[in-house]
Formats: sequence, C-alpha cells, structure tokens
Amino acid sequence: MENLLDGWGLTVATFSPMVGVAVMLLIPRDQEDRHKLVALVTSLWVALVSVLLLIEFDIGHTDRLQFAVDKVWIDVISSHYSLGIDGISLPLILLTVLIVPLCIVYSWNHFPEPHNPKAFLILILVLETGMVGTFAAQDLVLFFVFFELVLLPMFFMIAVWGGPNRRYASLKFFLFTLFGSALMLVSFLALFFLTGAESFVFTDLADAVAAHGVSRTAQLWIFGGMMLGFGIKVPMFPFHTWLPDAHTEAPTVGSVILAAVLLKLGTYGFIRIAIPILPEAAVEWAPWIGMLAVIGIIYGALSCLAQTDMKRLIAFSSVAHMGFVMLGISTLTDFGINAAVMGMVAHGLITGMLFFLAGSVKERYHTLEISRLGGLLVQAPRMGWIFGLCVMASLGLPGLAGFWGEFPAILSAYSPANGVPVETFRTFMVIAAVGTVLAAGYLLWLLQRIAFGTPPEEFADDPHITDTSREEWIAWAPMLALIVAIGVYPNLVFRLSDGAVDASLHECLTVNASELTADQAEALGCADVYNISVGDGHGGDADHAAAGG
Amino acid sequence: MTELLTLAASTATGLPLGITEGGSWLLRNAWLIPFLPGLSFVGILFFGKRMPRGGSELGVAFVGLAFVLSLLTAAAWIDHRDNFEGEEVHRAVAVAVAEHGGESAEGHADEGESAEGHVPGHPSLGVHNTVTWFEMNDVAFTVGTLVDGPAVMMLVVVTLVSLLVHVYSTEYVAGDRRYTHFFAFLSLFSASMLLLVVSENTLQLLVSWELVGVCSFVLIGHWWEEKPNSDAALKAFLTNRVGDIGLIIGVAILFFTVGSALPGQFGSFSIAETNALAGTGQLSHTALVVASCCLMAAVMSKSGQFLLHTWLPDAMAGPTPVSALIHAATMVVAGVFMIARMYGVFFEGFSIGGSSINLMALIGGITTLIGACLAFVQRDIKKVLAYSTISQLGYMVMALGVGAWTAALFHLFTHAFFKACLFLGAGSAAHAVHSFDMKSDMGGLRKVMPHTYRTFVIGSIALAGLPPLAGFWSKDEIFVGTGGWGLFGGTGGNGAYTFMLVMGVTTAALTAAYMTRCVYLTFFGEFRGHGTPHESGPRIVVPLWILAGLAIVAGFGNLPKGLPLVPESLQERFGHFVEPVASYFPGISHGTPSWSLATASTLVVLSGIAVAGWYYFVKVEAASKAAGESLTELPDGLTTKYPLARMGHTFLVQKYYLDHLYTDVIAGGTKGPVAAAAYKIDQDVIDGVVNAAGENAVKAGNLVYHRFDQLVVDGIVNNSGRASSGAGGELRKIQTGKVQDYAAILFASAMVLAGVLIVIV
Amino acid sequence: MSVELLTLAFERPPIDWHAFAPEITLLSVGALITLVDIVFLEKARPYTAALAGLGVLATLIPILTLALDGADRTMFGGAYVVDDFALVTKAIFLLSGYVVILLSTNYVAEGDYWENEYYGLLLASLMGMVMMASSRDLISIFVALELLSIPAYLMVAWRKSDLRSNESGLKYYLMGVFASAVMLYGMSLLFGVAGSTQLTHIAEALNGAGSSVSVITMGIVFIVAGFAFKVSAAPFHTWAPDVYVGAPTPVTAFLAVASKAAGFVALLQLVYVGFYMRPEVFEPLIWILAAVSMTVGNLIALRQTNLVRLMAYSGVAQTGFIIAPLAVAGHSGAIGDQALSATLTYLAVYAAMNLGAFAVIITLARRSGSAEIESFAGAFHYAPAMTVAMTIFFGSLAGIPPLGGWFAKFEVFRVLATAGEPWGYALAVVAAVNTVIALYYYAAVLLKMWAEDAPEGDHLPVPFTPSLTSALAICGGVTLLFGVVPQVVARFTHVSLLALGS
Amino acid sequence: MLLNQFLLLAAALFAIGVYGVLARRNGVLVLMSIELILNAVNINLVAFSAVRETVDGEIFALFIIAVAAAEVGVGLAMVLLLYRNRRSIDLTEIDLLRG
Repeated sequence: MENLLDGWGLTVATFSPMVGVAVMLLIPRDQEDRHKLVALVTSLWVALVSVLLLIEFDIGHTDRLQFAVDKVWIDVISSHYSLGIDGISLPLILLTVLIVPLCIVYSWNHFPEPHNPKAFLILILVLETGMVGTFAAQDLVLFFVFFELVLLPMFFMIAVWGGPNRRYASLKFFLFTLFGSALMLVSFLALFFLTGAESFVFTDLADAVAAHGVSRTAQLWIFGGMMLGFGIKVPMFPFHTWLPDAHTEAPTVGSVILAAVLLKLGTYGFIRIAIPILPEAAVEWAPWIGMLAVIGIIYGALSCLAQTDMKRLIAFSSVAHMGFVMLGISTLTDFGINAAVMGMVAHGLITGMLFFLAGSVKERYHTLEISRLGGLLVQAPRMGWIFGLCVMASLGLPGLAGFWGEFPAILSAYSPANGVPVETFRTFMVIAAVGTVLAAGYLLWLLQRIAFGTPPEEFADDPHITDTSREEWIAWAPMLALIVAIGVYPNLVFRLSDGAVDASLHECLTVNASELTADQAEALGCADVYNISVGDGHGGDADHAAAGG
Repeated sequence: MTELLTLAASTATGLPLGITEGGSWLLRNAWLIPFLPGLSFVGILFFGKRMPRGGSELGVAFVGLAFVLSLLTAAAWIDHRDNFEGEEVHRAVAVAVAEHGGESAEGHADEGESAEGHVPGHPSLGVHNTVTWFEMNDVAFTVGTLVDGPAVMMLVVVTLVSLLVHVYSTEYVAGDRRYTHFFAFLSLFSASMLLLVVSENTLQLLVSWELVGVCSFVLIGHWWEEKPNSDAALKAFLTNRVGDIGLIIGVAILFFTVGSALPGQFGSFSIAETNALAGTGQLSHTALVVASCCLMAAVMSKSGQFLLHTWLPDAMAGPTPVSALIHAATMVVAGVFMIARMYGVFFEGFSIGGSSINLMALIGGITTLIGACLAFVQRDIKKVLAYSTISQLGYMVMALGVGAWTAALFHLFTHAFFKACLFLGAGSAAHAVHSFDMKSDMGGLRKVMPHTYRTFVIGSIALAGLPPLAGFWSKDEIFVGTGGWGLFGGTGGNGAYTFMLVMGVTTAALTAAYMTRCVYLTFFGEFRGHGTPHESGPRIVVPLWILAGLAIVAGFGNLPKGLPLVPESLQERFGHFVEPVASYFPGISHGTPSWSLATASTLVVLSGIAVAGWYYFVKVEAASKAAGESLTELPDGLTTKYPLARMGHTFLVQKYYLDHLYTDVIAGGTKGPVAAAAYKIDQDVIDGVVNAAGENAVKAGNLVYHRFDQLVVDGIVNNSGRASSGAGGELRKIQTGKVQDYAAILFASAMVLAGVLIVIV
Repeated sequence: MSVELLTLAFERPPIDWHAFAPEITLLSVGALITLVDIVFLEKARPYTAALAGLGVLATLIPILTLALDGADRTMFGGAYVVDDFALVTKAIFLLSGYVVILLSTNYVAEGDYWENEYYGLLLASLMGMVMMASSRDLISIFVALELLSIPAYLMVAWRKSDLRSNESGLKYYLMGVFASAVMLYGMSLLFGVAGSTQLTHIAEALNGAGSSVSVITMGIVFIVAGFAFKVSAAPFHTWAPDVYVGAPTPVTAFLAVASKAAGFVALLQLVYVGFYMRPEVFEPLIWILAAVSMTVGNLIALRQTNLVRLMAYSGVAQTGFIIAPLAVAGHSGAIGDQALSATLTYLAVYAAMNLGAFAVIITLARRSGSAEIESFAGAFHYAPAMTVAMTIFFGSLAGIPPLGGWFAKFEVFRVLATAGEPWGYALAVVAAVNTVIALYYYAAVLLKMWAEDAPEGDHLPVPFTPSLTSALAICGGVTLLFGVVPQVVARFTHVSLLALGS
Repeated sequence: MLLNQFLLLAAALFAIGVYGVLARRNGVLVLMSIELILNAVNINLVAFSAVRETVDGEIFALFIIAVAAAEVGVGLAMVLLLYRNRRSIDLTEIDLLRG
C-alpha cells in the first residue's frame, strides 16, 4: 500500500475525478440517479485516497515533500510533472476532498435551475481535479495549469446555474482572474529565465534565486506580478470586486466551493511560491501587502454593514477574513503563516457553512433580502442554532475554528519578521483588532435580523419552511464537527503546518536578530533588507529595543 | 531572607516563578471543576430535551458536583498554603537580568518586609499543571491550571452562586419554551467562567473570556423574540468586543515582551512568567504601560467600568437568574479578577504604590460614583441593582488601583453573595408581580413576601455596609487600603490616595441612600400593581436564605488585624489564604486598620440611610396618607425627571422646603438634577457615543460600499471595460467596407512604418 | 560570373524526386479530380470530396517518409529546401486542408454550385502552401504565394450569384494583388541590394551592406507588409472581416487557418533566412505589428455581433500573438530558435482550435442559417456536445489551461520573457492585458450559449453529419492533447531555420 | 550606369500605380493601375539585374509577367461577375460588408 501511495497516491487523488467525468460522459443525460451516484462515489473515493495519504503521511517530517512524483512533463520548457505534499498542502487538500462530496450530497435533491445534474456534477468533479492538483503541484507550470483549470468550470457554474445577474458576475469573475494569472504567468517566466533555474520545480527555482541572486529590482517586479495574480484570487483589496458579485449570483454549491477552496488558491500561492522563492522581495512588499490586508479587513467589514442581501454580506465578510489571512502572511513569520494556513482552513469551513445556510434559507424563503427575513429560530430552530454557531465561529469566537485564524494573525503582526517595519505592523495589528469588533457587529446584526425576532407575516404560515433536512444534516455535520474540533484542538492543523511553514521561510527572516552574535550574523550572510547588521550586534539590539518599546 | 533567596536563584538557576508542579491531587487536577459543567453542557445539548426535567437535573447535579469539588480543593489549598514544601519552578531568562539586578533587589526589599509575616520556608507556591495544546515554531502553547488563593476563592464563589442560581432557575424559568437551552447555556457559562478562573496563561484567559461573553450574549438574548432583548444582547457583546481589542493587543504585547526576555523563545503566554518577569523589572516599562492600558480597556468593558459600562443596565433584559449569576456575581468580576491575576503587570505598568493617581484607580473611583448616582433615578428594580453593581465593581477596581489587592478580592467575595441575594430577591418579587417597575407595580410587598423581604433587607444592609454584615468589612478594607485616612493614626498601605478615599466614602453614603429608596419602593407603602402577589416557592426562597446568610457571615472571613476579642488565628484569614506570596505576585504592603475610619464610614452610611429614610419613611409616607394612595415620591418634590421643564416650580419648591429639608439639599440635590443630568449624560452622551459609533459605522459602511466600492473600485473596472468597448466601437469605424479605403490604410501603414523605421534605424 | 551562371542555367539541375514526392502527389490528385470531373461530370459528384480528402492524406505519406529519412535536402542552389521546418509546416497545411475538406463536404454538397471545381481549387491552393514551406528564394516564394492566393480568390467568390460573396471575392482579390504588388516592389529593392533572389545570399548582403540602409529598411518593410496582409496583422487586416463574412464559411476557415499559416511560414523564412542580421529593422516592425494586432483585433472584436466577423477580429488578435516572439527573435541565436518553435507551436495549436471553432459554427449555423451570435443562444440546451466543444475551442483560444492554447500562449510569453529585454517584457504585458480583453468576448459568446435560453424556446436537436463530427473530433482531440501533453507538439515544432540561414 | 534614372522611373510608375489603385472608382482601371506597379517592379528588377550582372532579376521579371497575366485573368473574371450581378463596377458602391 505504502509503495503504491508513494508513487501514485497523489496522481490518483488528482485525476480520479476525471475518470468519474469520463464515465459520466458516457451515461445518458436523463439517468440522473446514476450520475449522482457516480459523482458521489468518485468524490468519496478521492476522499478515501486522501485519508489514506493522511494516514501514511509522516507527521514527524511535515517539512518534507511526501508522496513526491517527479517526471519530466514538457521537456522543451523544463517543466516537470512534479507532485508532492507537505504540511501546508495536506490540510488544504483534505479540506477540498471533504467539501466536494458534501456539496454533491447537499445538491442531491435540489439542483439549481436549469437542473441538468449531469453537467453540474461534471463541473464539480473537474473543479476537484483542478483544486487538488493546485495544492499538490510542485512545478510552477503545472501549478499554473491546475490553477487555471478551475476557472472554466466555476465560470459555467455561475453562468448557467447562477442568479439573475449571473452573466455579468461570471464574466467579471473570469476576467479578473484571468487578468491576474496572465501577469502572474509573465512573472513566473521572468523568474525562470532571470534565475536560469534548471526547471520550473519550486525547489529548483528557490535554489537558483538564492544562488544567482536576481537583481533586487527584478525580484520586486516579479513579486509584484505574482502578488497581482494571487491577490486577485484571494481577493485582496482593491481587486475584490469580482467576489461579491460572483458569490451573490453563484448557486449555493458554487459559492461554497468558491469560498471554501478557490479563494485559498491565492493565499496558498503566496505561501508556497511567492514568499519561499523570493524572500527578499517579500520583505520589501510585506508592508504593502499588510496595508492592503488591513484595508481589506476594515473595508470588507464596512461594506458588510451596508449590505441588504444575506449572501452578499457573507461574500464581503470573506474579503475581511481573507484580510486576516493576508495579514498573517505579510508578517513573514512562522507564526503568522501558520495562522494563515489555519485561517484558510477555518474560513473554508465556516464561510462554506454560511453559504450553505444562505442557500438553504433562499430555498425556503425564496429571498435573501435581510429586511424580509426574521425569526428563523422560530420556524427552523435547528437551522437557526447552526446559523448562530457559524456566525460565532465566523466572528472569531475562541473554541471555534475561526479564532485560530484571526488571533494568531493579529498576534504575529506585533512582531513581524526581520526587515519588516515593526511600527507599521503594530499599527496594522491595532487596525486589525478593530476589525474584529466590526466583524462581530455585522455578523451579530445579521444573526439578529435573520434568526431572532418573530417570522415576518409573509412567511409566518409558509409550509415550505421546514427545519434542516436529511441531506443538509449529512452535508453539514462533518463541517460543524470540524469547526468545533479545530477550535478546541487547533493542533489538528498547526501540527501539520508548522514544520512545513518553518521550512518554507528563509533563515534570515526567522532568525532572532537580538540573539545573534556578529559571527553568526556574518555566517548567515543576509542581505540588507533583513536589517540584520553584520559585524556588530548593535543593529540587532536597536531592533530589539524597538520590539520592547 | 526571601530577598537573598530570590537573588541567588536568579543568578544560579534562573528566575523563580512562584509555582510548583507538585501539590495535592486535587490542586493539580482542578481542571475537573470546569470540566464537569462543560460535560453537563454537552449532555443537556444532546439529551436535555429527552430528560424528564428538560436537562435541568443534569445541570444542577454537575454544578453541585463541581461545588463539592471546589470545597475540597479549597480545603486542600488551605493545607497547601501553610504546609507545602516542594520544588519551585525556575525559568532561565535572558542575559539582561544583570543590568536590572539593582532594581529588582529594591523591588524585593519591599516584598521582604511585607512578607515577613509569613513563615519562611512556606513559599505559598501556586500549583501549576499544564498540557501542550499546540506547538508552533518550537514554542509549546499550553493549556492548564494555575491554582492558588484567588483561583480557589473564585472557584468556590462561582460554583456556589452557580449552584444556587441553577436551583433557583428550575422554578423561575419553569415552563419557558427554551428551558433546556437555558440550562445548557448556564452550564456552559459556568464551565467557561471556571476555566477563566483557573487559567494558567493569557491565551486561555482570552479564550474563556470570550466564551463567557458569548454565554452572556445568548442568555441576555434568551427571549429573543422581542427586539429590545436581542438589541441588549448585541449591545453587550459588541461593547465587550470593543474592550476585547484591548485584551487582544495587551496579550499580544505581553506575549512578545516576555518572549524578548526569555532566551530561545519568541513569546510566552504564561501568567506566572509574565508576572514574575514584570515584577523583577526585566520587561520594558513602556511595554508594560501600554499593555496595562490595553488590558484596562478590556476590564472596562467586561467589568462595566465608566465609559464602557452602558451595556450592563441593558443586559438586565435577560432572565433574572442570569443577571444574578453573570451580571452581578461572576462574569462582570472577570475584569477585576483579570487585574488581580495579572497584578504584576499592572503593578509595574501603572506604578501602583506611588501616590500618584493612576488610570485604574481613577476609572474605578469615577465608576463607583457615577454608578451610585445613577442608581437613584431608576424605576426598574433590576436597573437599580445593575447600577449598584457598576458602582461596586468600581470599588473593586479602585481598590486594585490603589494597591489594596486583598481588599478588592475580599469585596468581590462578599459582593458576590449579597448582590446575588439582592438580584434573586428582586427576581422573586418580580416573579410575583410580573414586572420590574418599582413605582408602578410594586410596593408593600413585605406583607405578602416575608422571606423575600427579609433576605432583601439583609442584602441591602450588607451592600450599604453596616457592621457587622459582610459589606462593611470589605468596604472598610478598601478605605483602609487607599491610605488616605490621616486622622487618628494613619493607615499606611501603598500610598496616600485621599482622593479615592473621598470618592469611596461619598459612594458609601449614596449607596445607603439608594438602597433605602429601593427597599421602600419595593416593600413598603401599599401595593400599586395588579393581581395578588404571593411568596415564591422553596426553590427560590432557600437559595435566597443561603445567600442572605452568607451576606451576614462572609465578612468574618477577613477580620482586620488587631481586632480585639477575636483570636489572632481568625484575623485576616482571607488575606492569608487568598493573597499569593510568590514570585509571580508583586510585593504589596497592607494598610493598618483604623477604628476612626471604620467609625466614620459607618456614620456616613447611617447618615445616608437616615436622610433617605426620613424622606421616604416619613415624608413620602405622610404624603401618601394624605393623598390616599401609595406614592413613590413627594408630589411636589425635587425628584422630577425633567428639571429644566419645571425649573421655576422646582425653584419655588426648593425655597419653600429649604428649612425643613436641610439635608435634602445634598441628598435631594444629588438625587434630582445631578442624578438626572448624570443619567441624561449617561443615556444621551455616553450611550449616544456608543450608539452613534454603531450608526456611524453603518453609515461609513454605506458610504464605503455605495460611493467607493460600487462607484470607484468597481467603476474603474467596469469603466475600463466600457472604455475598451468604446474604443472598439470607434476603431470599428475604420472598417468602411470600401476596398479603396482599405488599400489606402494598407499603403499608408506600410509607408509610415517604413518612414519611421528608416528614421530610427 | 554571368557567363558561369548562364552555363549553369542550361544544365538540368539534379532533381530529388523523393523530396518532391508530396508536391507531385498533390498535383496528381488535383489533376485526377479535374480529369474525373471532366470525364464523369455529375456522376463524380459524390466521390470528389472523398477523393480530395484521400489525396491530401496520401500526400502525408511521403512527408512521413521524408521525416523518417531525416536528411535535409537542398535543391536549385538553395532555392528549394526540404528540412524539418518545411516538413512540419507542410504537415500542418495538409492536415488543416484535410479538416477543411471535411468541413466543406456538406456545405458544398448542399449548395447549388459545381462541386468539383471547389476541390480542385482547394488542392491547388494547398499546393501553393506546400511549396511555400520549402521556398527559400524570392522567386519561389512569390510563385508559391500566388499559387495559393489565386485559387483562394476564386473560392471566396465561389457562390457566384451571391452579392456578398462577389463583393468579398473582389475585395480580397484587389487587396491581395495590391499587397503583393507592394511586396514585389520591396523584393525588387532587396534584390537590388543583394544582387540575388536567394534568401541566403540576401542575408549575406544585408549583413555587410552599410550604405543603403534606408533602401534595405524600405524593402524589408514592404515585404513584411505584404505578408502581414496575408496573415491579417493590423493595420493590414482590413480585408479580413469583410472577406470572412462574405466567403462560404468553410472557405473562411481555410483562409483563417491554412492561408494565414502559409503567410506565417513565408514570414518566418524571410525573417530567419533573409533578414536575420537586421534585427534593428524587423524587431521593432514586428513589435508594432504584434502589439497593434492584438489590441486592435481584440478591441474591435468586443463590438461584434456576427460570430464569423468576431472570429475574423479574434484572428487578427491571434496573429499578434503568433508573431510576437519574432519581436525578440534577433536577440540571440538561442532565442531565435525558441521564437521559431514558439511561433510554430502556436500555429499548430491555432490551426486545431480555430478550425474546431469554425466546425462548431458551421454545424450550428446549418441549423439556424445565421452566424449572428444571438442565434447561438441556448445552444447548451439543444446541442450540449457542440457547446462543450465550442467551450474547448474558445477556452483554448483564450489560453486557458489545460486546453492547447495555454501552451501556445505560454511559449509566447516564455520567449518574450527569456530575451530579458525591456521591450520583450513590455510586449508580454501588452499580451497579458490583451488575453483578458480577448477573454471577454470569448466568454460572452460562451455565456450566450450556456446561460441563455434558445430563441423562441426552439430545442430541436442539431443534425449531425459524419464529416463534421470527425472534423470536430480531430480538432477537439488535438486541442486537448496539446494542452495536456504539450510535449507532443513541442517535439515537432522544435526545429531551426538558423542553421541554414547563418 | 543609368541606374538611378531607372529607379526613379520605377518609383514614379509605382507612385502613379498606387494613386490609381487608391483613387480610381472603376474596377478595371484599378486593375490597370496594379499592372503599373508590377511594371515598376519589373523595371527595378531588370535595372538591378543589369547592374549586378546577373540574370536572376530578369528571370524574376518573367515570372512576374506570367503570374500577372493569370492574376489579371482572375481579376477580370471577378469584375465581370460583379457587373453581371450589380450592373456596375464602381468600387465605391460595393460596401455591403463593413464594420
């Protein structure tokens, strides 16, 4: 088993959905039950493979690439078919393979208009391949291909099964993302050629950057390009405007996948590619990323307060939450990036759940207009409480998953990595902390208006408004359980991510400047951006003093 | 002696933390106490609806068990405090120790003196027990228990009040549609509160801090069908969140500041380490000041201190048992407890012990006065008690601010009993009359509700602070602790905070007066409501009596040193067992009790009672008789709610009664315009600020969203799209369809390109 | 010198029959079709299409044998060369030609016009292309160009009684002739500088000549302009939309793919073999053409309502992408090689995806009789397979992985970035921005097909025909294959012209 | 050699031809103008060929003459076709296709 997993595990996990797609293509469109079954079995099979991977995963060496495959793929451009997972990818892959079957279960009996389960499920499975592949890819070109692979299915999911304004929304989503990735591609290529790396494999590139020393200016430009590409996907302010539209119009399952997994592709890109390969540029960009992150936090929250549509509100809350993730990343510390990984998983579960709930509310009330809703707790008490729990999780209540993404991110901003301006980040910390209040504000306000009070007259005796159905329970229970489990025992994620995050950060970023002797500093040979003075220890002391003050 | 030991230890084996990993089983396994109600929460959640009594039996049983365990733990602690001899935990610290050596020696000189009373060799080590929660960057984040005096005291108080409230609630909320939920969240609250109390590190503290907040949110909004209730719940949660900004930032600052003093670790949440390092002066003073201010913000919100207190009266929208448990006895004192827990930080950060007035003492002082004034003008009995709670919490914070640590915690201890007693009594009365409005729906209840009446009066006297009831002793200790009493023998202590003493004593008078008013309005006169009220059942009355009993006797727990007729072994027992004498606790000095101060404060209280009593029991009673109905104030008195509208009338009245009501000038004056104005400020300005902040946030949100997001950010994108499309439209016009135009373009392009290239090449 | 040349001219040059086998096969089939037409008249009608198709496939056989043989064959003193480049491009032409025949079968059979002429003309035009791939001499390039163009003029005007077809034929003809006249003028200037029509000699002359810089520049610009017309690069693209719409749709596909590819091939040969030593002239020229083509093509395409017309403008934009690598080709030999293979890769992928898109348009337009975008609305509901196919082709044209187009675009970006020159990066950024603009109209069409309901709720299924289906299958398969395993295409397009040129 | 004169002649012819193509409305005249351009090319080629003492230019010119004949044949056919369908060969009138 182990050997088989070692060589084929990731490939199987990545491409099994395509096998499912192939089977479904052969089944006529009107045999809906068979389609559902094939899709579910496929996604469960992928989940099973992933769980086996988790079991075989060497927890002691999360920093090491495991189940790695490395074959030449496109010889002319030195691109490899290189897959592998470490502690950063694994939680995200698990999140993905969890969400997909749940989405399939959730839509079991109510596919959005215009129905057509065959096409809908095929798109979901294609998406799964893209998402898993992105998290597993270890080669820049391969990563790019998978990164883009998710575009079309999501585009059509929104465009065909979406709400009334779906054409505009889907197109916007598509254009934004492609714009980012086009520039991102240029950056990738520039990186490859300026470094003269052997191949597009991440480690080769990182080594090449370290060895050949790409000029600072070039690094900055390349990082900027990647930032644009990943930042749009995240989405970072001011590239976020596609998100509310896409979420609002997307069918429930689309929103869930979009929120739970797709947004993570961007942040994952930062953690996996931009920062490890270009640490020096990262240091110089960090304050800007941090600034956009906190602007996103406040801005997203303020926008939430102005919303009248439940789904749109949740969508804007994603902007704020991903701001926390980005803040964690921008500190360039082990702590901050761990927080980001946790934030990604937590946001995936929580916002995914919130979108599920919004979908179920929509299905019962046929509207998401907040002012028309109310008294959910009276008419569907279980759903109301689940909603309450998710809201609490989303606003970062300790004991639930959201807290572990938010609090460590704020914490890490107090003491960012070497070379990152400390005072600036402390300001960010305070702003981000204010953001938590706003988050509580809009979320509780939402809870109050949706769940509390008495049902409005138009829905008071509506027989359609029933409590949580069986499919909903099946789809939600695992997510709720995980929200609580991770909240109580965050080590579930941290244990996986910590080693890998630590290994992904450049030594000069993480070394404690105040404890460094002159010799050690010299031996490290850090560039000036890290602000580690070589020769005398005073620079470090000054920094330390600043940290103390 | 201790001083030498400390110094030697810090150079040889690192910094002593004042904690031990040993101790009796009970002390090491205090996690069981929060665990039990936690279990009950899960149990009620999943099985409550299917149980005969809707899950309440689970709650009562588990909390009862926790109470028993707490008592046993307390017993174990009493033994441990004096008899434990075990190894103390030391922590290696950064090289910077030597530089600050001198300072720390000074700091400990005080401690040495003050700690002389304790027997050397019994270092009163806190019992520390942790497990790793998660690990990051080679730093283990732990969760665990730190059991010492304050923790044990809180365990007992919380479990006891919680148990009584559980029992009380089985009758009070009987028949409620969410009976099961109510008990589930009571249990969850108890668990969270107990977790907070035993927290070993600030992260755990933060977690439980938020958890009690959310329980409070759920319970305040228990009857969420009515909007005011959910509004109150939201307000409570949001106000607390504002304070939590401070907590988060403060904790973060401390985390890294401590980390900078610990080699090979970038941070630490450990409370013992933080305090110990702060106490030895190894942490940057600036960082401590900032951290203290930030944490103070959290205290202000959680413990209803002035500026962020407005949520607490609104929180009375919740069921009365909840108000008693959460908003009087336990959760609201979390802030006070947090200061007590992190005293090393605050002591250094606010330089407590000098005589300069610090932020904490000032906020406490202001709060205590403001709260007391506001309590005068309430019609709602629970709001009277709520403002009273604010005022009493102000006492505690003020006490901590002046260095009277033990007094503050002792007051916390006694206050928990008499205030819970009062709340539950109020609940009992309200249960009978189905209203909380003293003026329109109460009055004369002493005849029909004798038990409630008696316990309420006992609680009131304890609150007012008449000897020998509990409130007197703890209040007196606070006065002593201010060190501001210079007459007939000084009181010493950590400094001379005369200003705080004045504030405290003024409040004592006000407290006595408003409680007299409250008692009169509720229990005297004639019944003004509807229906026939009758005494509540045993499940309400028994807890009332237990609490009343405690309100009488609790004060004896800490009889002042040197009190005649009392054996020395019974003096200052509370202080002895509760106040830590360990490296994680700063060396504080205690004031000397003074007969003159005690006498003076008693007189002040009596005069407060007398003035209010005379007004109500004499004047109002007489006016009622004259009017033939039960009045709540003099028909032409000063207690008009809108002084401006009746200014002329009031002016006349004042003049007319000036000779009769000579003391009313003070009492009535305060009660009338000042209090009304204060209330107005409270409602309009401070609350207004909070509400306006909320509204403005929404407005800002609207602005940002509609003006900026939709127009500018989105606009840029859409407009660039539109511009592209427009450009496309313009370019399209080239395509005339005429072949010769095309040929012209072709040729012209070729010529232009050739020309340009010829020039540049 | 002239005496020697004259004596040489009278000797029969040695002819490598193997090298000429593809041309000969194609010529024979063309002749055969004409013969069959003359002899059997109407009776031959059902068979001509099959015959033409088989003939094209048969032509691939000698190409295969030549490829296996592997040796470069140079004839007529270097005027006609069969090397890897020639073989690969010939294969691209022939395969595109074959797909066009598949596309034409039903269209032509259902028209009221004489069928056999059509295939004869098609094969003649293909013949010109195949020749073009081997031409390394101004004369042979000119002759090949005319051989492929003149039949194409006629094919465009093939629907004789249709005014639009007439109009587009005339326009194409006039523009084509005018462009080639201008090009010839440029050629004459270069001939004047070099004294020889052979590209290799011209290259040597250009390398040395210092005096007549402006003449050289003008010559190069005029020649490039002539071929820029052929490949419909802006601002020489104006004919394309009108002609595309007016011509029979299969012919449009042919023009958009095969004829355009031939223009590129000629351009590549000229640049690599002839002008390579003059990067200061051709690089900025190509840069401008590429940038303008992408931008103008995409911007105008945004406003189109007719799908074929949209395809024309999209073709203009794609042209910009295809020639973009040439803008840095002169940077160094290595970059030059990479630019060549990038362009060829793009060409191969472009042929597959563009023909595929036309196949879908032809199929769906058979149902509605219109190529207006509106008439494609709701196709997903009555022709899901077609819609998916269209998604694959348009997605590929937009460059979305894992469809073939991504690798083509990737190669372009790669070359532009590799050069490490500021203008290379600048063009890459222009290209990146244009990718997004292009996406807009591709996506808009797809949205129309997927997300809207059919006009008047008409959900009748689309009639399938075997030839169209197989054309779709070929194009779709190739597009996907190139995207998932780009190595396949990269393997073939990794050729060099420079070994000969310098 | 009188190369420059020939080149100038060719350039003049080229310019006249271009003018004709762009300015004449009659399709046939446009065709004639194109022939002018081609002849300009031929003059160039022959002149250069003479100067360079090679025959390549002459051969090229012969090819051009031959191909031009074919071209004109096709062109006249098209103009004829157009005339048949529209009764006009005014190029400025054929703009059915545009945009």
